[in-house]
Amino acid sequence: MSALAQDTSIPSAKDLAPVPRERRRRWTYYTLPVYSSAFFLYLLIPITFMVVYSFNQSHSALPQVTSKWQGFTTQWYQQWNGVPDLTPAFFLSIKLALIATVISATLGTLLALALVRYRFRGKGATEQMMFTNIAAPEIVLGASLLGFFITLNLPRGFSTLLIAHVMFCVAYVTITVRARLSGFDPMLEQAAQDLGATPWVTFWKITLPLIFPGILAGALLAFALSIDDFVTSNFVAGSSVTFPLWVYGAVKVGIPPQVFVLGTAIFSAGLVLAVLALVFQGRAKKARPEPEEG
Amino acid sequence: MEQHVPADLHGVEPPRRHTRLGRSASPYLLGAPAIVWLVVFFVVPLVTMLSLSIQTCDSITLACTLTWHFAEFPNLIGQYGDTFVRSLVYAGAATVAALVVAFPVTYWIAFRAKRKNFFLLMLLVPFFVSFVIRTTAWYTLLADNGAILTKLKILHLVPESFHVLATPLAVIGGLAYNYLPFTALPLYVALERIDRRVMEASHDLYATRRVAFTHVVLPLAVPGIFAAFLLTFVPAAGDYVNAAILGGTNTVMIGQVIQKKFLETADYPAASALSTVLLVLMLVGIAAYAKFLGSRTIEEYV
Amino acid sequence: MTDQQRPGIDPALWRGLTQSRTSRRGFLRAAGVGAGALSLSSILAACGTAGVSTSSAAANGVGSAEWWSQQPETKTLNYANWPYYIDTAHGKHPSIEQFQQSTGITVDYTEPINDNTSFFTKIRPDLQAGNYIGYDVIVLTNSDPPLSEMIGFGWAVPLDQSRMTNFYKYASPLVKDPAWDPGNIHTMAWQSGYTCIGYNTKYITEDITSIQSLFDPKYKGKIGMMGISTELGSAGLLAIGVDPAASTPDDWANAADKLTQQKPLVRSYYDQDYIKALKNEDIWISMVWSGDVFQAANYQGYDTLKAVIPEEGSMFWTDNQLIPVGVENPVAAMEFMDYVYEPPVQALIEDYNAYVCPVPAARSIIANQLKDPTVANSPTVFPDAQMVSRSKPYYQFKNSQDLDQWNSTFQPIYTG
Amino acid sequence: MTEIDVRLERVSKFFGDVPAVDDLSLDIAEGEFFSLLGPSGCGKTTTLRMIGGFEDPSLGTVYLGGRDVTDLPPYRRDVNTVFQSYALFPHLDVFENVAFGLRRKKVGGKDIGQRVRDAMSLVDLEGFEKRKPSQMSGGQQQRVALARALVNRPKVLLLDEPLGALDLKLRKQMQLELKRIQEEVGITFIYVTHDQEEAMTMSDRLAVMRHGQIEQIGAPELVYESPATEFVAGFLGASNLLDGELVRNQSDVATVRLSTGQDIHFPASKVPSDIDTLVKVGVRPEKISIEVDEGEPPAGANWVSGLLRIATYIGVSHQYKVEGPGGTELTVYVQNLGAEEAPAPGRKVRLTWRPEHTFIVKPSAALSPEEEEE
Repeated sequence: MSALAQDTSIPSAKDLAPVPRERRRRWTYYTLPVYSSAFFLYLLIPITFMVVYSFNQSHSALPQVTSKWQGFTTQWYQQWNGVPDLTPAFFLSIKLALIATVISATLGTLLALALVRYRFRGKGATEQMMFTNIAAPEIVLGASLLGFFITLNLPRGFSTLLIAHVMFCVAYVTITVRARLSGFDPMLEQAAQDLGATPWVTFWKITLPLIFPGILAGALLAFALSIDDFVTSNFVAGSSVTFPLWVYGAVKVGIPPQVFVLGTAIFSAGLVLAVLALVFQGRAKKARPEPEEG
Repeated sequence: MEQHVPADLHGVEPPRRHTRLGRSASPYLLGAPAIVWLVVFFVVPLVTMLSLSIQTCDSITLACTLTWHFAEFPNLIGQYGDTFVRSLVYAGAATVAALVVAFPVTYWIAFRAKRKNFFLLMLLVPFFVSFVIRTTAWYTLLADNGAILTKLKILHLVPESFHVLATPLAVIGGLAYNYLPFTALPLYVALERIDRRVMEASHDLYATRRVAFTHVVLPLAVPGIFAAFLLTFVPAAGDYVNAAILGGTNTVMIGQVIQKKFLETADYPAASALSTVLLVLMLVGIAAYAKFLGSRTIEEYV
Repeated sequence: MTDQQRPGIDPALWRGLTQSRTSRRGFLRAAGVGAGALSLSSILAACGTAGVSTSSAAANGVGSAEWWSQQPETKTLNYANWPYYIDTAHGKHPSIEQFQQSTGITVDYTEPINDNTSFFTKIRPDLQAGNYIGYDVIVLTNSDPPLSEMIGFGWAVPLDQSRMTNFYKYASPLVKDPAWDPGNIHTMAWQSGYTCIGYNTKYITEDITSIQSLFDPKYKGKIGMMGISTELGSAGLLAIGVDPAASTPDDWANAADKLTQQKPLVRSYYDQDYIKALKNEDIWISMVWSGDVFQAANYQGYDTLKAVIPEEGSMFWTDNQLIPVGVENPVAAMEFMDYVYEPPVQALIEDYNAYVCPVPAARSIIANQLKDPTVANSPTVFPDAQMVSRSKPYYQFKNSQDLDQWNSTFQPIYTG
Repeated sequence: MTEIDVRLERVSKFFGDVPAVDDLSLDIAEGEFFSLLGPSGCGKTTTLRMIGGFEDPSLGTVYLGGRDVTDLPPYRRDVNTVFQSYALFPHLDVFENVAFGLRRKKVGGKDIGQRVRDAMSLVDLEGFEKRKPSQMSGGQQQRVALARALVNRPKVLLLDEPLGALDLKLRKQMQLELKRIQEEVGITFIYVTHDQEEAMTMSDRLAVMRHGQIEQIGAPELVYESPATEFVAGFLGASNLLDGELVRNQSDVATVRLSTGQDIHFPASKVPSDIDTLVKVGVRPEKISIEVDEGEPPAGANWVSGLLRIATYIGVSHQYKVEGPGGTELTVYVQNLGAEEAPAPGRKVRLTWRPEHTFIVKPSAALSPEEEEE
């Protein structure tokens, strides 16, 4: 009761002029943002180097990337396909990454659906297998797959690259899509079926549009993994040469500036796609119903 | 209203229903393509390769026979024990470095940043540039006469003979840099999950910010830290590209040995045995994770 | 490399660098298309097959004078070589065009060989069965096991010595009667190269004349060695004064000791990337493949780089043309293999690829008719008598134990 | 009205070995507003989902309009559902949500527009067609879900606790609205709820379920006034139950002797046919009058004595907790007429009620904690 008495003795807020208050912040408040900015800068160092030096002039008969700045030029962009074998390697990588992305996105999405929607025999084993797949050192993946292909007498080339790339992408896609699916209300599908939609129509009209951002994110990850892969490809490529393989070979003698041009192109395309996916995801999230209290 | 009492049906057995075929089969139908792909192109090759470690091969004809020859293991461990230890030390150092470097940033993104997705994307940005190019860029930047060291040498901040490349530091740094996204993402997931109300509750219960961090945030982030550790440490321990590009004489990692054994001298039993040891280490890590933190949570962090 | 030598972008030049002779040795082998392929398939193949020489040429009289006399003169030839190894202009190979015109033989020249072992793996099942592998001529290197395996298993057809007139007339002594194929019974060289010493004259002002310079403590941390067991082992043997071809396992052990002592001085054990380290000045002196330094110094402006063949000698490797068993067009094969020894033809080829030329007489044609003195005057393309005397052949492995022992002696040095 | 619209014949559903619905048979007439009422886990939602086709019965048959639909998937059944969480499609606007079923039936574009507008006006939401579900309040979303189901003119509408997420006031309003709409469209409604008041407000008939079985089925008044089991009595509002023994069961009056030896009388017609001698008698709290225990009890009425423990003033009424015979707690509601002085706690009181307000039930097993939660 004494507290109550005290309370009533305090003048009501109306009677007091508002006291302007600035939230006082200690210097430590800024350490994290500053540190994080520095971190992102650090993360971008080699990328910046790549982009900047794709505009570096070279006076050598055989232009190669060095850290010496010799002046600005767009020459390498004009002559982006001037290095024989690099261009085919680049397009091989693009083609490989696209096909591997489509396949692994499809397979991964289906598996994610199975894992989220159902309890079935072998589910735990499947999840363990996926985790092992993700964590396994790439050299073990590549080496064992090579042995396997040889055992089957499968000629190494595009098809074996594709098999390998799907193999290491599919678990990533599954996990990404599953994350999206686990926030998905299964009632929506039942509602669609209730309203006369067959499972097929339900999938296309309801499920797919709603989990699409997840699939997109998974596909993007798969694309990035595929186009960047060196170690596994190294084992199973046969006589095919992908972009990273070519670059790794060239790295040993010095790389032509066109590698940076093409690297910048892949980077920009990836960035644009990722930002689009982000925007898309943001919009989709807004369209999701807010959970009602009660 | 008239009462509709169902006819007396007791005494008649109700028809037994079968679950619609599509329903019970659907998880298998959905999962089958991916599962089959992984089993055929991941599990089977892995098991095949591991079996090679107990086979004996002729290095000219390359005929191998299963001899249950386990002697390879002690031999190799004797011969490459140092390399193994070095690999584990480098991978461990790189992982710890990556954790320490990434933790404040993921903490900041999870708790303070406004555009979370944007910064997450920034974490993934290095993925869009080929890992070989990234490593080469570092190589070029850190070369003995490269942009960075030359300036430091001119300023006499480092002695003339100072170099970064071909040292353990370069390899560890390269590993830490290249696997950073794998460290940061599980950390972020774990931190993101911490209920803000738990933090408020801890402050309500007189915890200072430091105490709230050490007694609430850190313990709750442990599964994420462990997942990050596993996802960084295991691939890093088997990596060979960083050591090959950035390393030198005394920085050889086990991945390089395996690669040479596989591709240069075609010593399959040895290469397989070394890979087996690597895999076993990884599985021990996963098992430890499952034991202490429950197997359910593993998938949530990858 | 004459008419295409524009500054900036010269496709041929780029090929020379990234797909060069050396790159095939280093990069593609490292790229895993090779040895791995060989072994696992053979595991299966060999599990069921005891004898490997059922299709041995000699056993069936293949390659005997009588056999040769029975072979028809077919009008096609399937030739398998390494990429970017023959003269190319406007999408054609002038030397081949000329051959087709003069003989009426249609040559299907392909470039499927990126690596000795992986290529060998591909053709091995057919060889074993005595089938036609699809090629009448293939090119394999003497320093890798497949060449000796081809010969050892009897899968290389003995050549018709009567159809080797150009060869005997023009071939360099370096490729005549070689250690890996005494009497040229089975092979004729395509091109050769050196594994020698390269260094940067900016930092090393003294003349390097001995392989001991690689072991000189004053270059500590600036020395590059090759992390490839045949190359590293041979260098070690040369350094202890042993001729690799005549070495014994005891010598290997001594060489390994020498190399192990050297290890603290070495910056890194490289494969092909030693050239980048040399160019970046991370290392001052290194084991090199002659062609790399030639190209860096002459085409890329690294003119302080220099390659030398030390007085102890340098390892000399050769790519060899040979006819596999099951051949369908042996006569055409012989004709073409010998045709490339005509000096004008060889001049065309040599001026394109600039390796070590097997035909000394091509030099004056390159200098006078093709007007390319850089190539003509290069000691690594046309070695002088002293260099010839310093060219050392590789050790020929006798059996699997031999190879195992070599590898287990030298590999730990760079993988430890 | 006598046409049977939905019939469940000896339907069971097992999840693993656990029966969620246990040998249940049920007929629902055309045009009826029928409720399935029970605590959570009683199997009411599973029953509904079997009618909708979302669950396959493990045993038994489901008929819709006389046709065996047990093996038909949901999209082939002429039944629509209003889901508890509404399950509105977040990526479609309101119009497309409502039109979804019509499009699946390939209704022509013009008709779709008209029918959607009609449905929207039925639920009072004209003009909201272009909104996204996330831009609407809970109540509006609920109406959209209703419109989306009704627009297809199904034979039967299934409603799975559709008002569960709404606040109390909106709920009351929607209850009346639902009843109005049901009368307007004349479609059979099957309504699942755990809220007995809601069920009684709207239903023509209701079934009280427990452990996957129907405890009692009938009109709300009947079930309330004459619950068949102790469970039903307890679930439908507060009730006072006293243990006793059925001693006399004559043609017009039955008698139960309480443990105190006191007799309770009631019309013999209220005695169920399959009852044993150990029974419970009960009376609803609002049927009891309470007075200070003085003088003779009134003749012809049932009464018990007790000790008044708690008296609570709750506005419209007074609520009393009385310790009755054998320590049983009895509840009494007395309408607040403002006339009398309320008895004070600690007094001995007498509770009186009329024999026809007495009911008799079989004792049931005690409620499990989950059931009590509701």
